[in-house]
Amino acid sequence: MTTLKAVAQAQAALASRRADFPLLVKFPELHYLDSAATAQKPAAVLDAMREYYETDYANPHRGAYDLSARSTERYERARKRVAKFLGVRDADTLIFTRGTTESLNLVATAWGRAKVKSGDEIVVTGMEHHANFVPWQQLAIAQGADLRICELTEDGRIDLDRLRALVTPKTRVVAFSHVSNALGTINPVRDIAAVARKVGALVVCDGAQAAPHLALDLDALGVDFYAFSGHKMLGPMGIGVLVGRREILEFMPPYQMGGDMIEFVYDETSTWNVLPHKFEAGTPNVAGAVGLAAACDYLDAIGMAAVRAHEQMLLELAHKMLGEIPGVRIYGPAAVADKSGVVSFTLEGVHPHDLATILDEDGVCVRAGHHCAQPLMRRLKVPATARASVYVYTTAEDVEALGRGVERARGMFG
Amino acid sequence: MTTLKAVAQAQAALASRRADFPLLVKFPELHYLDSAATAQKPAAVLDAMREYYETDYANPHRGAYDLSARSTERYERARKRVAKFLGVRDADTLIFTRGTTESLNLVATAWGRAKVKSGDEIVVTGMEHHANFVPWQQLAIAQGADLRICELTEDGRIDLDRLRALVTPKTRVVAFSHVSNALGTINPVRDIAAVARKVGALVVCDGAQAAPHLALDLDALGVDFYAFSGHKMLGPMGIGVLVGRREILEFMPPYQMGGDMIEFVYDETSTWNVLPHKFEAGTPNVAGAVGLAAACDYLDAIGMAAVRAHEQMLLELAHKMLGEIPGVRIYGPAAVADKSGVVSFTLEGVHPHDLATILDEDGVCVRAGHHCAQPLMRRLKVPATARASVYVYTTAEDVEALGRGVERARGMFG
Amino acid sequence: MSLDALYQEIILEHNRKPRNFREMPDANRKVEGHNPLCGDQVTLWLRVDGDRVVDVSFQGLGCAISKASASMMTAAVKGKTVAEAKALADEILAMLIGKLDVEKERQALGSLAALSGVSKFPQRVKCASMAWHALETALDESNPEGAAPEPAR
Amino acid sequence: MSLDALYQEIILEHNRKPRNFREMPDANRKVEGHNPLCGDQVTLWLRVDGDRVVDVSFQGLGCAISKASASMMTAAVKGKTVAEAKALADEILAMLIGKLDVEKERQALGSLAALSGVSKFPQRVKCASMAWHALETALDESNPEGAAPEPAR
Ligand SMILES: Cc1ncc(COP(=O)(O)O)c(C=O)c1O
Ligand SMILES: Cc1ncc(COP(=O)(O)O)c(C=O)c1O
Ligand code: FES
Ligand code: FES
Repeated sequence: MTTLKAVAQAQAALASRRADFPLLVKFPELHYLDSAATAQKPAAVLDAMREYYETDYANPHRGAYDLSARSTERYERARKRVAKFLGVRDADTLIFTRGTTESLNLVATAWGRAKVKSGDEIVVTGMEHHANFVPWQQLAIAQGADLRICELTEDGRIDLDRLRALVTPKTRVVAFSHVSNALGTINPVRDIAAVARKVGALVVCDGAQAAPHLALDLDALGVDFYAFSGHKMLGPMGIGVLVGRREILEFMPPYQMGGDMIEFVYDETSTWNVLPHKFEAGTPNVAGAVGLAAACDYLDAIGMAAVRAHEQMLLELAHKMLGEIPGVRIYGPAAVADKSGVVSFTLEGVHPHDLATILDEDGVCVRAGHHCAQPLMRRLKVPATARASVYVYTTAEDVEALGRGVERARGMFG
Repeated sequence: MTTLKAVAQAQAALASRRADFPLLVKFPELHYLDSAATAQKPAAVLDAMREYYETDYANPHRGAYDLSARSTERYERARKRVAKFLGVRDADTLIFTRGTTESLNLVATAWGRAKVKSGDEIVVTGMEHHANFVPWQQLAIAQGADLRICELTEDGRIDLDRLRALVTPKTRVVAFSHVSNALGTINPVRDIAAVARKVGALVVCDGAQAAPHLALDLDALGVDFYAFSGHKMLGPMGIGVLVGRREILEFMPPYQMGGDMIEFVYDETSTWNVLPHKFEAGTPNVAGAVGLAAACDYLDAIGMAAVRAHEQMLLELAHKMLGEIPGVRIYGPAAVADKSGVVSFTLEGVHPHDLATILDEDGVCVRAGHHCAQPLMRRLKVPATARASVYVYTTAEDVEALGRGVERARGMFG
Repeated sequence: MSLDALYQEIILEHNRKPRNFREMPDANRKVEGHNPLCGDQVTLWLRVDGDRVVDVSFQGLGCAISKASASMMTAAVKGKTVAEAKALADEILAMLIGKLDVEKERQALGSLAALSGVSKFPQRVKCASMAWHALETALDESNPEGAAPEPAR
Repeated sequence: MSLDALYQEIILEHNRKPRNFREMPDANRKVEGHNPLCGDQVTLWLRVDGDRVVDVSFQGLGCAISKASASMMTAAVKGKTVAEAKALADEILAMLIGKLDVEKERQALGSLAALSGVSKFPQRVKCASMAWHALETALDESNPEGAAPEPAR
């Protein structure tokens, strides 16, 4: 009884939650299953940005007037709000960037160019998104370092034994994703960090697919850098985060140079501002930060445990439905408990792009392709997969529509 | 009669225009004179972004479904719209960035690290914003090049004779602003570009203070790179532009690496996507681009000639009012026709920050400080100035309130 | 837009049984085409004798649209003169982006008209055009890419 | 917030005629303070004899708030013991960010209470605190910055 009641309550909550998302309300027949690419926005996030633009808008930090002070206050309040969401106590180590890609490029450039030398080793994994692969690959090429790629287990996990063998005293960086965007695998961050820390390597974690879905306690995670994007967690486009360890951020040279990040600019040299400003050159995206803070409010109101439970239920359903269709192969861990948010699959005899086009006719939005993870695709020995991904607004009906669509495609191509 | 009628019409247009700006409507007693730092937003810009989020929102480029195709189409339409506003025919040479600061860092890093060698010379001017100064200074330090600073005339212009003497066959870059944010000086872009071009130097123009105020015909301007920010021209925060010459962009290495900017990612090496994608790593800020396109619509509906005429009228008034107050000194060109948007001044015996605080009590928002131009302040031999800056929504009453406030400050400190 | 217009039976049939899907050891032109949107690739072989395309073949991994388009292309082009093949490529590439009056040309297009449904699916245009772009490259004498890397034989 | 609370007559007066506004050749402590928000700077000289601050002076370019605050600080601190001066700096810095019950301490604060208006102008707090932070640095024996670069003479 109590479980049934809980399920009924969760369903009612979900129905009312969908009403918070204007795009989903506008297109009730849409089955949006591409949240790993980007999440739809609740009205609360759009409202928060608008309210900021209409009430407190000015360039922060620079003005000597009240409106500008208010704008500064909105920006720093947003920083504290996001830091709290992540479990980061020292909010000044939270740097607002444009997104995960910029966050990771910042580390690979500002830290990497200063600290990685010829003969050093950089370790990444075979499941990385290009944003956490190409910057390290190019850093290795530029510095004459050796890029080492940790291979995966059959079911798409980081092979910890291989990682231990790969990491040596010459390893300067270990860069890996918290959750794989192409497989959904949740990686054991603490274990990986421990392996890296043993040899004194920098621990860089791409949290693009984790921050939106998992309750985080970053201060306890044992990583040196953590990166993610606002737009994948109900926030607006154009804002992201890099959290770094204070000692490292303070030693590092800055990344971009310009207003706000300097202390003094002499003709021949310059000195840098304190954290977080040192890494935030130019006019910051206050509206984006305000929107991201509103997204944190929205997620915390649901509760990250409830977010996870809801997604697990949907993944279970998706695994079950797709698993019953002949010719479907699901990539990544078999147990839903080891995954977050994503089901990556192929249907024999049907190219994933054809599948996506056919699904689209029924309003089922999935992504088909290499998911910005070409190194992984080579390892999986497929040119592409179809990927369905879920979030707080996804319903069982969305997943069922996916199942029906895959069946239909099988019929068409059979 | 006709002139009077024209004036009356312009005043009516201005009154109705102010109604387009929600923040100005909400605070009718505010005299916002800090548009050079950032511009207030018309509802049309905020509406456009919201409409995009509520109707066509998805990750562009990647999806195989209609919603994603619509998002891509919105993004590329915005690119074409902004290109048209600027007089850029080849829209794929228009790269969306986070803002002027990122645009200039992109050039100084991706182009600069590849092309500037030890012993080369980099020429900037004594009036640059830190965003167009520090990246070049740090590039010079990193590459062992020589940073040469072109000194200014007494009235705050680039001294073309000195520039000609400074630019040598060793000069690889000449970087300068189209309009000075601290003085308002409009620089002779074509003349400067000609000097640079003669020795084969790269011509980099910081248009942050020009794009919002002047009708541009970029293809005819003779520069290799042109940078500006959306937020200073009625657009949202978090979006900016870099326009580059195609031949140069195609040769240059990319700046940031990640999704969308690659063609193939092999384990050891990668190849790059075509323009503009090569320089747009990661999920783009589509909403920002849509907002910026809406800002272009708004400005074109007024007409950039009318924008300029309106601002000239306000600058005339400001020069006149401030010029009559004993102890006021105005920096930069004396003739308003040689300036755009900005009046930078000091009041003897009153520190600019005190002045700004006093003005703020009357709702007059001006910026006080070094305006992110410390090298210029040293050359002007002042630690700071007060700066009032105007835009399409600024009224004569705003400027009059400034005059009254400065008089009041003089009284208080007299 | 109707899916049936895109996945017409003839397209599905060419996808199932692509024509001329083989390497060609005695080709004198060989070109790689690829679709940057998805990473799929096609290899195209031609044997051009004088001004005539005497043999065409292809291989590659790709979607149904790309495979059917390549297959139909090889069937249509074999035996044509270089000039005729170029003209056909122009026509089909125009058709794929909706710039051809398909009704007027239906007679001339024959079964190739089935590819016209692609024009309503902008995300899939590159799939269908990939093989035709490769053909254009292969027929362009001035293009060094057109020459087979190993001389025929 | 009322401007009059910020620019009280005593502040304007100290700004016009700052006390102890001079170099001090025989100082044994010299510290540079600066306000990163505006780039303004203050130089502070101290002569400490045993545990007593026997002379204090300052120079620098800054706003009225910063100048008056420095001037009032020098007047207040001269003759105090190091411990007393440190305690005063703590108190004033708390007051500037609104963390002091000014009414309760008005007697003890004397004319320094005039600086409390700053707490209502967050953008100007750094102006008023600059000199006091410099004083703290100068009084901190463990801080090498505190030592005058040229030995007293
Ligand atoms: C001339 C000039 N260049 C560069 C910038 C930097 O622009 P942003 O802060 O938007 O990157 C500004 C404005 O702050 C400016 O006025
Ligand atoms: C794991 C992972 N890393 C990095 C990124 C890049 O994020 P963004 O495109 O927002 O910069 C993504 C998403 O695209 C991702 O899923
Ligand atoms: S999806 Fe790759 S060619 Fe069609
Ligand atoms: S404004 Fe610089 S110290 Fe007050």
